[in-house]
Amino acid sequence: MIKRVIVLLFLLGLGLLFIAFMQGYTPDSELNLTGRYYAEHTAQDIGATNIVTAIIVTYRGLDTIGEVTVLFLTAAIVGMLLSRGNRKGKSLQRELPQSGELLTTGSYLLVPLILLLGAYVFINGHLTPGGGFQGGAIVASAILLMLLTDPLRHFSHQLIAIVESISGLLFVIIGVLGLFYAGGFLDNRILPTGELGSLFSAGAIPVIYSLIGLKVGAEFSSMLVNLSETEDS
Amino acid sequence: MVQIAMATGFILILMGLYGALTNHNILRIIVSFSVANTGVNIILVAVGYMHGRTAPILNEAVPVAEAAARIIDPVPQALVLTAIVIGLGITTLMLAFAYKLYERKGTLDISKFSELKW
Amino acid sequence: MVETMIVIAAVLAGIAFLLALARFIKGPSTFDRVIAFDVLTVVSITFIVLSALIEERGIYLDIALVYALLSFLGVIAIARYLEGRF
Amino acid sequence: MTSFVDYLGGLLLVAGASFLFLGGLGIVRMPDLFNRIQAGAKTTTLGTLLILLGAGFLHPEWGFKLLLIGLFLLFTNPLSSQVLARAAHRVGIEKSSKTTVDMLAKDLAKTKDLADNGRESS
Amino acid sequence: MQTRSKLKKNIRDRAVLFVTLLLFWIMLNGTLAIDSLIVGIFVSLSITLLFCSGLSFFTEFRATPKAFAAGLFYYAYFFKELVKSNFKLAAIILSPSLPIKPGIVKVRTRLKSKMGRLMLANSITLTPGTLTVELDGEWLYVHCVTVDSTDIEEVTTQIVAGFESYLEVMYG
Amino acid sequence: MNEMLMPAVTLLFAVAMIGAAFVAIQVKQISIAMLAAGLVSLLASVLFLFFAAPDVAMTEAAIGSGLTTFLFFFVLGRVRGGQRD
Repeated sequence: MIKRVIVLLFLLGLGLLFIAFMQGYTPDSELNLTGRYYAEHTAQDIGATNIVTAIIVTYRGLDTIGEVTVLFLTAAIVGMLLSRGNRKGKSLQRELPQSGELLTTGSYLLVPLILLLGAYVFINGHLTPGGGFQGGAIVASAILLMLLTDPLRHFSHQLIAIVESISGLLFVIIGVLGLFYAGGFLDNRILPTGELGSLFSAGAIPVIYSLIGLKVGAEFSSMLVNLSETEDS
Repeated sequence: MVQIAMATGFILILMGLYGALTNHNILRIIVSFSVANTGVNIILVAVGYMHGRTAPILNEAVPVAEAAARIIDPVPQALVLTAIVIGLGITTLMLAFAYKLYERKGTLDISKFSELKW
Repeated sequence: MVETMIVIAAVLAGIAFLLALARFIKGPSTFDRVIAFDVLTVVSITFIVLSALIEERGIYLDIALVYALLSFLGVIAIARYLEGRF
Repeated sequence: MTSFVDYLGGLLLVAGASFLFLGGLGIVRMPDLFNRIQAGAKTTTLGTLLILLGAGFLHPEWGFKLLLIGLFLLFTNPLSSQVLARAAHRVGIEKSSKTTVDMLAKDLAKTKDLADNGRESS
Repeated sequence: MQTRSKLKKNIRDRAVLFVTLLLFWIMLNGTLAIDSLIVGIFVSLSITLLFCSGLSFFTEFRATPKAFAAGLFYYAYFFKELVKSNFKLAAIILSPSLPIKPGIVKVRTRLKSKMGRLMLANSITLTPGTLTVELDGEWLYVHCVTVDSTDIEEVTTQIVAGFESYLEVMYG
Repeated sequence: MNEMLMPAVTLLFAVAMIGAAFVAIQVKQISIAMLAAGLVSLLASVLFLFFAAPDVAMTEAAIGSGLTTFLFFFVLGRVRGGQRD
């Protein structure tokens, strides 16, 4: 009981702080300096129409490398934690109810479409909303649909690992190429900037974002597959 | 409009913290954390919003010349985008640890885990 | 005139949204809540399309696309769990 | 300047939204789970399709995307309802007292009996 | 001999899937520009090769003019049925006494191909008032809001026959 | 009239999110709490779209719709039967 009172008091204090913050807050009517710089220079310098993509891939490209690394570490830790259940031939002996014919057929119909949508999202990252992270999550959703249809389905861990590491390696190599042939690490102007608004524009951004998409999709997929292959306790 | 979203975000944070602090089940704590996480993201997006402006994507609707006067601040959006992806990774990690703990101890009640209490 | 019609459509969809929300909060069994969840996501697609109409930006439809293709995954996952398959 | 096509689009929007409203009403009023799936998850499909059509009339240049949204909706929505109904029937959720006949439960019981008998005799 | 025909069918399925994916890609992009077309061919090809058991809308479709005509008529019939049954259900929901008589009935289908059966079940589910609960061999279990009769043949003609006559021509 | 529409719809979604969050932390069965958490994240994605952030909205929709819900329910299914709620 005393604990609950302490929690409530703490939350009350936090709420008062929030209210004070909200009363003092006035929305900006103009872009601040950073935002104005990005808005005015992205189209000429980078050639991408989606400014958020330009920020994530080029202006703040190092942060993205860090983020992808954090995701990779997470996937690796999940795999390590649950690796006990991966002994071959022994996993999942219990009987599962059949998944109906309709769901099986429907998933065979929908999985290619979901993969196609994922590819569309990460290839068009510089023109439309979306990009590597979204596309990777959509690709992983396709894997999830397969898992939901047939939990005993075997996924090749090797294929996932190969896709993951090759795309990560290419990502870093492209970054280093930017160091030699353009302004700096992860500069996108190693390829021509192209015409604003067409698919082959914005230099290396579509390539880099596709690689990020493949990498993120492989990481999420490996998390899902590792989780679903654990033994029933 | 901004005020509505900010209030919602703050209320979600408070509710999530309340749930995380008062529950005993680890899974429920993780659920409360995910609610609070969403609240933080909403506040960050609401801070970047400006009335009467549109999304930071340039096409026929927003020509390059008037971009600075028509779009909203793109920096908070880039921050939130990475935050959401990392949030999923963290949730997965927490769930994996919860599963492992359950396998070891056979319970998910945190008041039963007494090794680290003094 | 068209604006008025959009407002009327938004009001009607909003009432549907509130009714489904009531079923979600009240719903006696978990299955009832899952149906309310399904209806809420479908009504959300309507709101996305309406907001694209109001802001006059076609790119917002990409989110509706993702919603239409992925929102059923959650329902299927829950149905699998309730069937006892995990 | 609103033309005839714009009026048609607006009317289609309102019609679709009224079907959505009916779906919401049905989900509250119907007595048991299967009927709620029928009323809630089905009328909303037509409602959303009509709204997409109306948006297509108002902005013809969005046509392809709207068509794709409708197509995906036509394939994912029945799938989820069907999986949900199947799971509900397997769990044996309570049906309303007005239910007249349930041939699936009868047939499931019959096949189960047959399997039990076969096991005993062999 | 048999393996060869199987291989032929397999290659045909893959080709159909590839063409369908390319069509969807063009619709998603909304342009016929050469660069997006090249990328689309590459993406569709890799999905087709990686995901072997994929199906598409036209996998078992018979490529005859008759089948295309049946497809058009099928969609016309389907939308007519959709609107009609929506109004029927709307009348039920809006009436204060809620005149329903629900039940699960059993109907028979003659369709053999996977896509045809999926389309049939989806059509039945999408028309309000009927909901496919289970598909088991040739039997479909359908939940109806108002059950008129419990005789299998009669219900079959009532619910299934309309869709089936078109789908049979399309998919066989 | 059109000026009032977007704030009204935002308010609608805000109320729905708070209601879902209330269900998430208050309800007895844990499965419903997880479902409500998934609903909060799906509604948040629409709210992001209203605040002119389509990139964020798409991320939240792609992640919140399938992956998070599946992970929660998967782990819940594996540990079910070992405890009270």
